[in-house]
Amino acid sequence: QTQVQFWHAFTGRLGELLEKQVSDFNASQDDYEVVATLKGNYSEALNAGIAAFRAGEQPHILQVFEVGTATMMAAKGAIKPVYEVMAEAEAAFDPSAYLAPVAGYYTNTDGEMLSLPYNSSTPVLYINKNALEEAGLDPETKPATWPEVEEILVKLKEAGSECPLTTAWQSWVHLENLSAYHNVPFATEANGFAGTNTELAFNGDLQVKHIDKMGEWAKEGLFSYSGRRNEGGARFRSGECAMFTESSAGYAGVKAEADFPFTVTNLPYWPDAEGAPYNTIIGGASLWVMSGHEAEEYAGVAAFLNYLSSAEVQAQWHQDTGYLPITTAAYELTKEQGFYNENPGTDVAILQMTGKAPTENSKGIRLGNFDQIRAIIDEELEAVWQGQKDAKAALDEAVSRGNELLRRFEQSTR
Amino acid sequence: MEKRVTFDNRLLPYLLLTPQLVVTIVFFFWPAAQALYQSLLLPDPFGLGARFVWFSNFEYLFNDRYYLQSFVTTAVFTFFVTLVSMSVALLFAVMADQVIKGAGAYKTLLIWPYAVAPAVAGVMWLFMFQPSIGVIAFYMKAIGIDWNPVLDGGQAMTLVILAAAWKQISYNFLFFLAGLQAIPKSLIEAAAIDGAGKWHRFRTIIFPLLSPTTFFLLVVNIVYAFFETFGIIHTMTSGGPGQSTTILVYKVYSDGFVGQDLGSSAAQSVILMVVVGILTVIQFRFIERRVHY
Amino acid sequence: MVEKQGFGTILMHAVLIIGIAIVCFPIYLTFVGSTLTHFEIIRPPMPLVPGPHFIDNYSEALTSGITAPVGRMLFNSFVMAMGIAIGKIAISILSAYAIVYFRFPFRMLAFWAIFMTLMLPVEVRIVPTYEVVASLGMLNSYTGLILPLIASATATFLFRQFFMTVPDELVEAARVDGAGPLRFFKDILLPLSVTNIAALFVILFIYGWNQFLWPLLITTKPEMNTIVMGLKQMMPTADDYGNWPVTMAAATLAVLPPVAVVIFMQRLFVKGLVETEK
Amino acid sequence: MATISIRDVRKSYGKTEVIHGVSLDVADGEFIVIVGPSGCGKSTLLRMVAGLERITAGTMEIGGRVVNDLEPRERDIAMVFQNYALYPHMSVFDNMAYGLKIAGKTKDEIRQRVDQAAAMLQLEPYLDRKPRALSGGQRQRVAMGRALVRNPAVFLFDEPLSNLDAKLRVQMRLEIKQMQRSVGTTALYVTHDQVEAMTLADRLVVMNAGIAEQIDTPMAVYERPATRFVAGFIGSPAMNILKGSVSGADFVLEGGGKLALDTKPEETGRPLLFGVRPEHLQIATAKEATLNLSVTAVETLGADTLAHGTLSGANGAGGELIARLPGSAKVAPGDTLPLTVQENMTHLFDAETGKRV
Amino acid sequence: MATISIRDVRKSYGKTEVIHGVSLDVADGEFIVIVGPSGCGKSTLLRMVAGLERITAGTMEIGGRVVNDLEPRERDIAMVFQNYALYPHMSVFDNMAYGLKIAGKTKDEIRQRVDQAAAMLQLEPYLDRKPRALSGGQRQRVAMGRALVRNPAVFLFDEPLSNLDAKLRVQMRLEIKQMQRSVGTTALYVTHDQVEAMTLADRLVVMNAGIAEQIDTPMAVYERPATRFVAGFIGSPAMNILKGSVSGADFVLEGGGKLALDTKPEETGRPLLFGVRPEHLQIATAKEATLNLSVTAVETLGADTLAHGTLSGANGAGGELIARLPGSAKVAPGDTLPLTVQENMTHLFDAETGKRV
Ligand SMILES: Nc1ncnc2c1ncn2[C@@H]1O[C@H](COP(=O)(O)OP(=O)(O)OP(=O)(O)O)[C@@H](O)[C@H]1O
Ligand SMILES: Nc1ncnc2c1ncn2[C@@H]1O[C@H](COP(=O)(O)OP(=O)(O)OP(=O)(O)O)[C@@H](O)[C@H]1O
Ligand SMILES: O=P(O)(O)OC[C@H](O)CO
Ligand SMILES: [Mg+2]
Ligand SMILES: [Mg+2]
Repeated sequence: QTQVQFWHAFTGRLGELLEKQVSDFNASQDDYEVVATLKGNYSEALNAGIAAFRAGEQPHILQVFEVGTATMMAAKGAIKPVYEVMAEAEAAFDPSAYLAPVAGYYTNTDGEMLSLPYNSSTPVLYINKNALEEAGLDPETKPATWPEVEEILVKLKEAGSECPLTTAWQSWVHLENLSAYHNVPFATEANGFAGTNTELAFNGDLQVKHIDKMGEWAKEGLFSYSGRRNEGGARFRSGECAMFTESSAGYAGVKAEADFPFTVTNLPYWPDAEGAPYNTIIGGASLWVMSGHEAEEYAGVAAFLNYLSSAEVQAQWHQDTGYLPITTAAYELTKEQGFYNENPGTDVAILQMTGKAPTENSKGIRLGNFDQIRAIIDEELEAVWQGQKDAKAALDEAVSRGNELLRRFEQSTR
Repeated sequence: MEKRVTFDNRLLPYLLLTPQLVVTIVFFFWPAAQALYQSLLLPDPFGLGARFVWFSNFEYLFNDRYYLQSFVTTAVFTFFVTLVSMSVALLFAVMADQVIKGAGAYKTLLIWPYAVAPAVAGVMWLFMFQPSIGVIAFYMKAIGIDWNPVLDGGQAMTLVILAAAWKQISYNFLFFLAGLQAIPKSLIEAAAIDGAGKWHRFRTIIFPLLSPTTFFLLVVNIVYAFFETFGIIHTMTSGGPGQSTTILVYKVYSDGFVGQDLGSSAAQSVILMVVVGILTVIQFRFIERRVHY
Repeated sequence: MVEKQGFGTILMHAVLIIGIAIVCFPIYLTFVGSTLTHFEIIRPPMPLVPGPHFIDNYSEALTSGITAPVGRMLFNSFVMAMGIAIGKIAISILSAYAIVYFRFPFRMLAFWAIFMTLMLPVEVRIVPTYEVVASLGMLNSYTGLILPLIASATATFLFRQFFMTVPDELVEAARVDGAGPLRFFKDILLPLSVTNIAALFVILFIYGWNQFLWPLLITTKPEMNTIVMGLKQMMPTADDYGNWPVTMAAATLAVLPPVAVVIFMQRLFVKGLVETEK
Repeated sequence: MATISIRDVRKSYGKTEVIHGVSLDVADGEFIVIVGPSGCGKSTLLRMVAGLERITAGTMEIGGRVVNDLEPRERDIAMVFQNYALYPHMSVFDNMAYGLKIAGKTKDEIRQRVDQAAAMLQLEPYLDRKPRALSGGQRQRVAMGRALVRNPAVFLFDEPLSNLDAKLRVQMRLEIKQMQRSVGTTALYVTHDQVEAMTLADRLVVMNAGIAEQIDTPMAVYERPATRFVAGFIGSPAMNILKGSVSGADFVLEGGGKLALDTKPEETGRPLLFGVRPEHLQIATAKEATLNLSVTAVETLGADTLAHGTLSGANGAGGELIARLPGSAKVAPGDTLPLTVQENMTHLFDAETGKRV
Repeated sequence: MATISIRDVRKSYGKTEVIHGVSLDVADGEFIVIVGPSGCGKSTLLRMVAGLERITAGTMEIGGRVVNDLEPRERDIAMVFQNYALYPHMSVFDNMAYGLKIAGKTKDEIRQRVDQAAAMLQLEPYLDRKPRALSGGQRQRVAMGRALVRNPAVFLFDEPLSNLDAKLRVQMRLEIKQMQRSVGTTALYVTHDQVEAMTLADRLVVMNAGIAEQIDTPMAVYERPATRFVAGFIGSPAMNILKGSVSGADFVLEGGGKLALDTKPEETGRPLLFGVRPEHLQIATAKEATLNLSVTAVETLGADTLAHGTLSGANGAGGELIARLPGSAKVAPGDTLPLTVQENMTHLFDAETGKRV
């Protein structure tokens, strides 16, 4: 039996679901055995993969979060593009079976898929219906735009809410997706797709306006900051926060823990922006195949990746976790199974993703040292929420600090 | 200080030293040399290629005011962790030294935090102080305290300092207690006869005589605050809000481990090594001097 | 001493009891958490007295592990902690002996080579160390888990300090009695170091037990996972939600062995500390 | 300025009583030496005076004031410890000044008093040193100085010289006595060295197992020991003690020999102990001799010679004796030494109670 | 069974020479005591014999064999240390047996030898105890026992009694002597206590600053000290030394007084030192008196009385003197004491070189 090493970053319940997929695959055939190993959180797992590669001990498959995409792409000798793996294994592989905006993120300019999307998500808006009701609003209200949101927030506040709005992943939702959603660049060179000589551009008018507005809300107590990751989830699920911008993958948690009825709806947009809303972009992680292994092992990899992409597996995963179904087939299957009817709001994410054809600005973001850049953005945004800096100054500073990191990355990969 | 009496043997000392030297060379000097070398490179993460850039990694760091700021943050953090954990431990030790009944039970209970892994300690503290789920945070807000460490840098710093200090209290307590018990009773009696009351005796006799222990703990605590707290910071604040809790080691970790900027991370390691080297020398100096006490 | 007593003693007990209550609160809270339901924990405020779900949560913690059974992880942690404690004590006591009791060429060089490592923890040289371990083929092995964490001089330093306080006359007496260096070491020095060894053992055991980053990096086989790794795996990341009562039960379990070691060796431990200090 | 009055003072540790009721009145300015074997309770008694141990029963007065419940600092005493208990982290000056600083004296006064004491103890060159840089004798003097500067009502000394070598001990002994004389402070001094006891004391308290066996001037204790214990403890080499009983004007030894007695006690026949100090045995002509010593060992000390032996011959048998002979007497093991007992230098004790008869 | 021969042995630490060429021949079975003030090199000399210090120059023979380069264990010696150096973790039995175990003796032989030594030293009840549960005297005996069981050619003692109290010291002194006599082993014994030196030694080596000033029997050293240093060091209280010069049959003191001399050295006019021991001054009638002592302090020891004072009156001035008077002489500070010097008990030393004249 050929062994395939699969290093991942899924702990807790997600880890258990992943283990289940692996053992199902192992049980489904006799040629290959996939060994899944947890390597810590996203960052730790990526680092473990890199360190292992340097030592010649790399796994076959490595789960890398979207932030590490540019790093992986730049490492030409370290990875084996998925399309190649599939081709060599002569596996049935049809890139067009994947949802375009999902696959697009992990596809090179020639349209070749480099890594396999695995757990992909996109931000949506969660609303506590009880909270709306208590504020004297129609619990079924689904605000589409930020001005509409603002009106609701004011009402919530008046009704005594301590936390009318909070968010998870602030940079991802309120800058990266904001930019894509309104078709403005987050960075030059097609958000980094076109080359490493990219520069950050998220200090444009739209972004400044949005952050400025949020800063204002923070000051007025309409927006309450919870933390850099998804700390807000606990606050929303416990009923403290009324509205919550968060990844679609948060659905499972909300569903499990919230003891109130809730709505999932599209991420709001600014109506005065031309053409808005466009599509949002994805987060989550994809599976990268690493170079330096035997052909036979790659065959196993291909078989496993194919298994993961199969409609049944994907549909189940999508329904269990709130991550997007990565293939059209899985989406159709879920629809067929009546899941969306039983769980209203679960298709919001996918519809929002696929609503319009992706533009240069909404395909995704591909930056080196992106994790650190996000840390810088987090720092600067925190200054805005605290009222220490105005939005323009903070974003300008973030851009210039981030650009230095981009230059370092550019030099190191040259 | 040197031993007056020694053995004469040519081969034996080398044999005795070999295991440690081998381990040290293989697992310390070799990696450290690589780190040193890497600090002069701008490598890509996968080691597929690297450019030799001389000292530009260092230049980059010292031009980064956020890096310089994190020296200050580290100093503040270290100072308070050391101060809090040592003074609380000293207070407990002084009291445990005086009460005869129950001293054993107190000692046994105070040891617990020492056994908790830093990574777990961070989570425990989040459960108390995280604004969203923390029990204590809940009651603090209930009595009207504006508790928001996710945005308030000062509060965040306070929180990580408390958590980091907490873990070290047990260790300090044990050493202080041992140190107190080693002070000759007759000195304290002499001071009592000289007319000194309790507080006076503590201030002018006990505390100065405890100074070797205190200094030892000072070094240990500084090193602890420097290096072993990043697990706590990582789980609790990730260095934020802003950079208000980004200490040097966390930065090494996040740049190298999270950001894959190996050149900068290596350069930071080298700078840390220098700082630590200085600390080591100071400690040796002091210990050598006081052994004759 | 003749001193006005009464209130002072009560006050001291009061301060100690309150102090200990505060210090132990996080651990108590963890224990309380391990006896509640998930919903009691996540909806603030969490109750502050233990609930009735002790058995459910602990049996779940013991039987369900994500990648490896808790028993297996406890065993690995134990091997690693013991390996680090024993290995480090063994190599350090030998090298400290060489440095203190012999004069030989390059002695100072060896001395400084060893003491350079005094304070630089693995974390800041972790990637190069990983490469070394990998190139020696030690990934996924107990050797790989243990050896790099032994490369530090703290124990050597402590032994050196202790040996300096051993009276010269003992060596002389032993030499006159006809003992060579090895016999002196075995018959005299080693037995005299017992309390120091105990103290170091406790410190190093806990150090080894609590390691996270290093085992995470160098083990890929689930059967090599340690308990702290297991514990971290139970904690939710990303947008997941966790099973807190079970996680807290596991956390409580993970703290027990080191606490047992400390309490069991407490007497020797404290004595060892005092003697080294002087 | 201070008298001390100790009335039936007792001390128990847990259930064990270690001081069984000691009473003692000390006059102002008197130098009392407490002497006794190890473990007899000397330190305990002293520490009760100092306030370092609680008094279990009885009363203790210093300067007419009951001090049973007073803290050490309220008793106006100063103490010199056996191991000096110098503060290792303070200079000699600071060690001496410590008590004064606490008492809130002015800088000038402190400096003046310390300087004066330092001059008296010849410590001026060392005032800036730490104790560890001093020799044993110097440390001893610092400990003394620390007590001295305080100008207390009572000095307490707990074996202050026992850590010094013989030579220094002789010298310090004199210095202590002179110092106490010159300042005129009441002093309690504990020792187990009898030379110190003899030379220093105005009065001696000989303790044994928690009881004061005799309280008197050194010469009185030497000349008329109240008990057999005191007789054996004071004097070196120790008093020779022979078992027997009185018969007329003679003391009949257990072995059968006879010794003439100076006084004739009535208690004929009762078992008694006959005591004579080695220095009160003198070489005599064979005719005059009342004792014959079969010499078994000889120690020549230069100034004196000690002859160890057993009683032998016609007029005595059955006892071990030591005779101290002046100069380098020509005796060798195996010799028989004819001895007489100096007049009025014999002692009789009850064999059971040990009391002087 | 072993003679020791030390020939012009020197020792330097770095550049400082601390032993400046000592020569000494020890006969088989002889008990040699090395005495001298602290730091004079006693221990160093002993440790060179033991093989614990390298010999810088000269040769050292034990039993006719040059041992300069032999390890301690090859020298067939046993040593008793000042602080005993007992192995704290071993029982008394194991402490004593350790050397034998290393030598590979059988269990039976070890047990037998240890039991024998323990019996001799009355240590049987303590064989299972650890050293910390023993009193000072008992520890001392264990240290002795450890040396004894080995049955070595030479015993080395480095101040073995200095940590004991006075009483125990007297007792152990005798025991050591008896033990050495009975086993007949050559012994080197270091002390700075002169009573020990006098009573134990067959021959005495008086050291000063790295030089052996005199090597002779104790009485010879006492009676005819070779140097002024030896004169002052041996004897307690120390010999009185007065400065002056010879003039005819008299010794003229610096202060102007005159003393009669026993012998008449030629060196008229040269600055000399006149020495007389306190015990050789006797109370005389005012007429006979050759000295008058203005008494400044008196110490009564019971058996003797020490009178401290200065020379005064018609026939003497300018010197401090101590006189040791037998019994409890009735003198008080302020008295003038008429004294004579015992015949043949005066010493003269060269003022510059200190050598006996
Ligand atoms: N804290 C204590 N607990 C119990 N017993 C004690 C304590 N302190 C002293 N003793 C006992 O009291 C007795 C008297 O002790 P003390 O120290 O007064 O003797 P000492 O005459 O000073 O002896 P030494 O000459 O050895 O100093 C001893 O038998 C001792 O064991
Ligand atoms: N290791 C050493 N290095 C340098 N000098 C030393 C060393 N050991 C001893 N000395 C010096 O050698 C001299 C003789 O020392 P030694 O120990 O022999 O004296 P001692 O006569 O035994 O004195 P004491 O009676 O104090 O034991 C002293 O001046 C001492 O300072
Ligand atoms: O929480 P997830 O897995 O949906 O991922 C969120 C984004 O990746 C944050 O960058
Ligand atoms: Mg005492
Ligand atoms: Mg010596």
